[in-house]
Amino acid sequence: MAEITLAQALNKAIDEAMAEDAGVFCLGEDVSAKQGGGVFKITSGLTEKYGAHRVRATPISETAIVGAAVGAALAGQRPIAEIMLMNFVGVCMDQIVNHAAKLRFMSGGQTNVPLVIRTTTGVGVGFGGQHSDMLEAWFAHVAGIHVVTPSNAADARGLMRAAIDCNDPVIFIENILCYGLKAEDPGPGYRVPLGKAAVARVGSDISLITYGRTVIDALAVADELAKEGISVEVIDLRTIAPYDEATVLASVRKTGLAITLHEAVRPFGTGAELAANIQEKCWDSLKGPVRRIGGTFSPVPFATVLEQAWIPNKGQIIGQIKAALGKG
Amino acid sequence: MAEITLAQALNKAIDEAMAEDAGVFCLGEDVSAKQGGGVFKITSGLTEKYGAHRVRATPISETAIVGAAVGAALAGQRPIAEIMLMNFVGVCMDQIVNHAAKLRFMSGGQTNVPLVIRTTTGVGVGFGGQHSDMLEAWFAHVAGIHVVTPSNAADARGLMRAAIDCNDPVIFIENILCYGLKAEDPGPGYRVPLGKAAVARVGSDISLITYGRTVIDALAVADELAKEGISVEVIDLRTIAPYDEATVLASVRKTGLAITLHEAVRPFGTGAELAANIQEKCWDSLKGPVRRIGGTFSPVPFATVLEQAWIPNKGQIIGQIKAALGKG
Amino acid sequence: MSKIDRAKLLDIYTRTMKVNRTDEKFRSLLMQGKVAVMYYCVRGQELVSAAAMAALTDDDYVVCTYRGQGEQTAKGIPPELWWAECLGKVTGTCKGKGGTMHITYPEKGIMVTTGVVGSGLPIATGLGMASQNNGDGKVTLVSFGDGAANIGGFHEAMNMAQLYKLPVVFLCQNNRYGEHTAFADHTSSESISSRAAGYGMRGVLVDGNDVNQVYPAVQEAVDRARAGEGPTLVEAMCYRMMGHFFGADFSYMPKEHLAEMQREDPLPKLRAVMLDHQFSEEELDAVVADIDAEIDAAVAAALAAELPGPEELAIDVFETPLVEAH
Amino acid sequence: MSKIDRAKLLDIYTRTMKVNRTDEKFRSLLMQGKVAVMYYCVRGQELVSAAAMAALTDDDYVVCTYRGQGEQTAKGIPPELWWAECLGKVTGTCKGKGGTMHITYPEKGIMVTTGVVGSGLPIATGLGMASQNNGDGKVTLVSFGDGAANIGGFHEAMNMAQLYKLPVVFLCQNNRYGEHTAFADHTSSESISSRAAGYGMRGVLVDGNDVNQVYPAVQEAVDRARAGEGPTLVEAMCYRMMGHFFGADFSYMPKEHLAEMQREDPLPKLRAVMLDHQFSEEELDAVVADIDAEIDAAVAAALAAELPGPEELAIDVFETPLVEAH
Ligand SMILES: Cc1ncc(C[n+]2csc(CCOP(=O)(O)OP(=O)(O)O)c2C)c(N)n1
Ligand SMILES: Cc1ncc(C[n+]2csc(CCOP(=O)(O)OP(=O)(O)O)c2C)c(N)n1
Ligand SMILES: [Mg+2]
Ligand SMILES: [Mg+2]
Repeated sequence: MAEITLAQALNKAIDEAMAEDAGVFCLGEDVSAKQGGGVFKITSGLTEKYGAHRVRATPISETAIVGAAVGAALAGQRPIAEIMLMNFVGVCMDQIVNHAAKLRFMSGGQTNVPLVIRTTTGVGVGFGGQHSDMLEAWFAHVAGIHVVTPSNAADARGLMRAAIDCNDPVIFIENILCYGLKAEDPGPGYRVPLGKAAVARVGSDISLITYGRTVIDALAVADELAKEGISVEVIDLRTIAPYDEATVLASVRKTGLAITLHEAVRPFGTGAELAANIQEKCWDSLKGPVRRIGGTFSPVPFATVLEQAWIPNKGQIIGQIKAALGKG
Repeated sequence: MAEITLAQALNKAIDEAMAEDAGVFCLGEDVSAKQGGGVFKITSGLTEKYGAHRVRATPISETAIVGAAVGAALAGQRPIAEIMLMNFVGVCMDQIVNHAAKLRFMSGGQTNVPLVIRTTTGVGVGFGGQHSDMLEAWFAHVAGIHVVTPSNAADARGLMRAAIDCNDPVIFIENILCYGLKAEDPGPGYRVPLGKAAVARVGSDISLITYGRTVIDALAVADELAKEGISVEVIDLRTIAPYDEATVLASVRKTGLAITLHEAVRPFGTGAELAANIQEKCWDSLKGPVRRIGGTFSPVPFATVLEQAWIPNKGQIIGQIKAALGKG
Repeated sequence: MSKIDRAKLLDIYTRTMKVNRTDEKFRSLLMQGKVAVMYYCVRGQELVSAAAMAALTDDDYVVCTYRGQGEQTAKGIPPELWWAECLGKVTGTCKGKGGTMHITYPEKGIMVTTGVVGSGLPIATGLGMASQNNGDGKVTLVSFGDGAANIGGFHEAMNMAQLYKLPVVFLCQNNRYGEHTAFADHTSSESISSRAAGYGMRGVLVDGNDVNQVYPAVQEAVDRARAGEGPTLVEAMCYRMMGHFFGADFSYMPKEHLAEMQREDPLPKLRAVMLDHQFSEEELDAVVADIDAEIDAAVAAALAAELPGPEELAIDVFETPLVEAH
Repeated sequence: MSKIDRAKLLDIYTRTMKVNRTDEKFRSLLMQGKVAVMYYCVRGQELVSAAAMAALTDDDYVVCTYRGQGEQTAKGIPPELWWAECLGKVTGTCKGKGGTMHITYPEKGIMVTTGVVGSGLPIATGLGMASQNNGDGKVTLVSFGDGAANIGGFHEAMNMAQLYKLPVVFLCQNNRYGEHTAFADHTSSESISSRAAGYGMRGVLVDGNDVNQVYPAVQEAVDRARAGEGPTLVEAMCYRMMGHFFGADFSYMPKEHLAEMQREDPLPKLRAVMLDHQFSEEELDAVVADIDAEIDAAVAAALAAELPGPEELAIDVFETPLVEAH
């Protein structure tokens, strides 16, 4: 099999789903051929194949984009709505949280919302305070919605197919810095089930639980520490919520130590839920407290030097691992 | 001193601040005299005293309400914006999170946003899925904004004054079910500093950390368990974020056990941050894992019987306390 | 004489009286303390809802609001399911989980009832998009208030619906109030329908108390939508004759204005039109008597029905029931 | 001959050329790889910004967007502070924490530069509300694009500003594109200014390449706002002659249209007006030479300036610096 980038993987997954199911369609700003297939080209080539109704370039109207996607989903279609950057969910949270996530429950199961909301974000691009936030914790705190993010191209392909298959709404978070990542193409029909984490690297001394772009850092750190004889198990959640508790707890019960890692700011982040749950459920296995690593508690700064200082880095990860192991 | 209700306490605090500072003004749906001073009457009597410009009844336009408040705050005024019910922040998160919370930082401190966003919510009123959520965890996860909620009338008066004084944006959460709570009126000028928790009841066996309406349940449970010889320390956070870590940690270090309690759904809620932080910082003092109690992980149901089953109740709190103490 | 044929008139009359009798019944139950739930009265707006629903087929989609009893009843939700839902019973449309503000019944096209002002318009746009995508010929009607016309979602939906020429009818029931705020205190323009021009959309303003204005306007909008000619904004002027919800303060509503509006009450006017069309008093009364009997039976059944069990909290959250909310 | 007096014309010319030379300089630095930051080119829109800023006093408020170089420069942010901010230096207006999308400089009334499309309009409404409350006589101008006119915040702000008759000027720079999407593909109406009627607001459509149209229109809107006559929506037709940001793909922009638009370039037109008004070629060139010298000095200073230190992350988050983010 050939290599594909994460961006191509997403495009292939969507293309395949559109070919198989006439109800799958894309909508969002700049997504159609006339605009070059999206600002990150994830929807490129689709208008040519499936026509303008199934790849709708929209006005800058996120409430209408998500709202329309909710409506179409209620009517049995499978919309894939794009919110160009994650911070812009700020203008359409109502449609996501009060509607997409709740309509199945509030209708007593008479309706459901098979909707994928794709969005991208990421610190390290120089976009500044209003274009870089990781807001997965907001959605994770809402019943009725799945939150998914791939850390590599193969998972991107498989998770996107699974998200489109899903009969519930899914927030699908992409990281701008990961679009170029390459992997062996898992090929047509490949699916990674929602709600299943991956043990990205097996280890025995400590569990490092993460997702998205920071999986790369985690694996690099694990490599580096292996040379010093420290064996780090890296868990890639893939689905942030509802997450794969069994895999996480099994890992921590095995290693006895855990660190959570994400790009989002640490306070009240997803690492808090992981840590809280782990300490409660693995109390007897734990050799020390669960530690958390996250972005600095400030808006994302513009200047590169500050932005780099803001992101959790490998040095911090190594420091926390060693401290946890009493090798600080 | 006379007794006042929590609703009256808020009204008095706002009235007093408006009398002292011509820059303080209210805006929101139905807030002026012509509409009866707000649907919960918190702003009643103010138009008569301070005129229509300072008590602006607005269209149903939450983005414009918060956006306008941000603009007025940038110009040096001290707006108090009302979002009628907390769920409606869904339509204006952008103004709160991308603007109010970030402008001080993004301007390098040249501007600031002394804004109070008042909102109310609460489970148990029969309002159903779109009118009852507690979303404080969303705001707590955002750098640059204070999140405050009173559990009694005296604190309501003091916290509201402090919120209006504050040079940063404050989300001020009221609970519909608490508006009628009465307390001794602390009187004019009373302030409860932001970021300071209250030890609502001193105890020695376990720390029960909560805020808002559930403080009442916590105190009731503590009373009840005292009769069985169990001494519960109740911490009322009052400011949910950034919270009074010192008071929380001191309590847990003393008791060696902690339970967090809130109405919001448990997964990824504020209890997660508390639990994660406590286990990390009080590891050596803890006799067992931090437990968390929260609302059921589903939208808030309509039928009273389900709504009551949804809310964390005293039985659950007692059950968790006893389990923590090994008296389950 | 009106342009509406007798059969359609009787249809509209029947639907109107179903809405009105349901409203009266609900208020009487609340007044007597037999039930205690949030209910948003529709007194004064019955005709608008009924005439609008009479312009749709059973399969057409409707999105409405907490004040949606009119659309829900007139579109044909079986009363026993509707009442059971309002009373929080497991036999209700939504098993008691939705309640008065979230009635849903796809079998009759009631796809969403939203409690968030203005949120229905973007969703309706999407239902229309689905119909345009799959060519099912359905029309979507979304009902909303005057107050809702000032929220961002209104604007976004109007522009998007017109841009794609979607089969959607935007029905603004201008009852002169958004909660406690009078129209002129929340809207800077003379009317809501005048905003249609800003989207290149057709806008129509009608007297919502006159069946000969409201039905033809909605029917034309529906026909055009179905023919692929795009959306229409229909504004029906009416009046909310009660407070915002049952039991709410309405001292802010000027008595004189209320009295003036009561003289425009759509019900006596509609009855006059019916009599003009040779329907007899007896015939018209018989329609109401049948409706009352049906409602009474439905209420009795709903009162007697079972409550939902706590297991319902874990069901319908996700497709797969939650085992444990970790 | 124009109705604008010579002094004002020279003022507008000077501001226009400041904007243009800053834009050229930025693109040349980016092209040469001397800096690598996001920059939203304003080529083709210089005159609109300059003429609009020339209608304001120093104290008046401005809210602009990521594509706000024109407003920022023309309102008078000192170039050395502006460049330092764009280059992420501690000597910048915002200590390098805001950057190109978030330039702020209250000393000259630049209150907010937002990166979220349409978010500036509600904020401007609030600045106007403050001025109305405290009677400071200031006018607020908010600049935004054609694409922004389709987001909900536009609608809410327009209605609210008109309802309260706030001293706000809404300036839509219709450069025919919202990112990659052409005007007709995102907006269902013929123009943005036609939407003003739906709010009972004054709406004005002008050729943004013609100083004799854009300046008088904005000045009149400012004067009316200051006189308490309420807000105006001014739509200035112009053209984004580059891609959305420097380096972005712009293959979707039809070449013929670009060529046609280039014939409408505001700069040669403005120069012709100046010559008509007896300004000499030498005089006009001298203005540009002075500007270039000032920009070169500012860029050199910015390039040489210090970077912000990591302690800045804890400062300006809250009023009280964070000790530790627990
Ligand atoms: C976004 C939002 N803001 C505020 C409310 C509170 N609220 C409920 S109904 C209502 C008034 C709506 O007025 P209108 O649209 O005219 O509808 P009507 O009630 O008159 O039918 C308000 C303000 C809400 N539900 N949603
Ligand atoms: C709410 C929101 N949605 C999407 C974007 C991404 N985006 C940035 S600029 C832009 C185009 C804006 O077009 P317009 O308003 O015409 O301004 P212009 O760039 O032409 O000056 C888009 C879609 C954004 N910043 N904010
Ligand atoms: Mg109304
Ligand atoms: Mg544009």
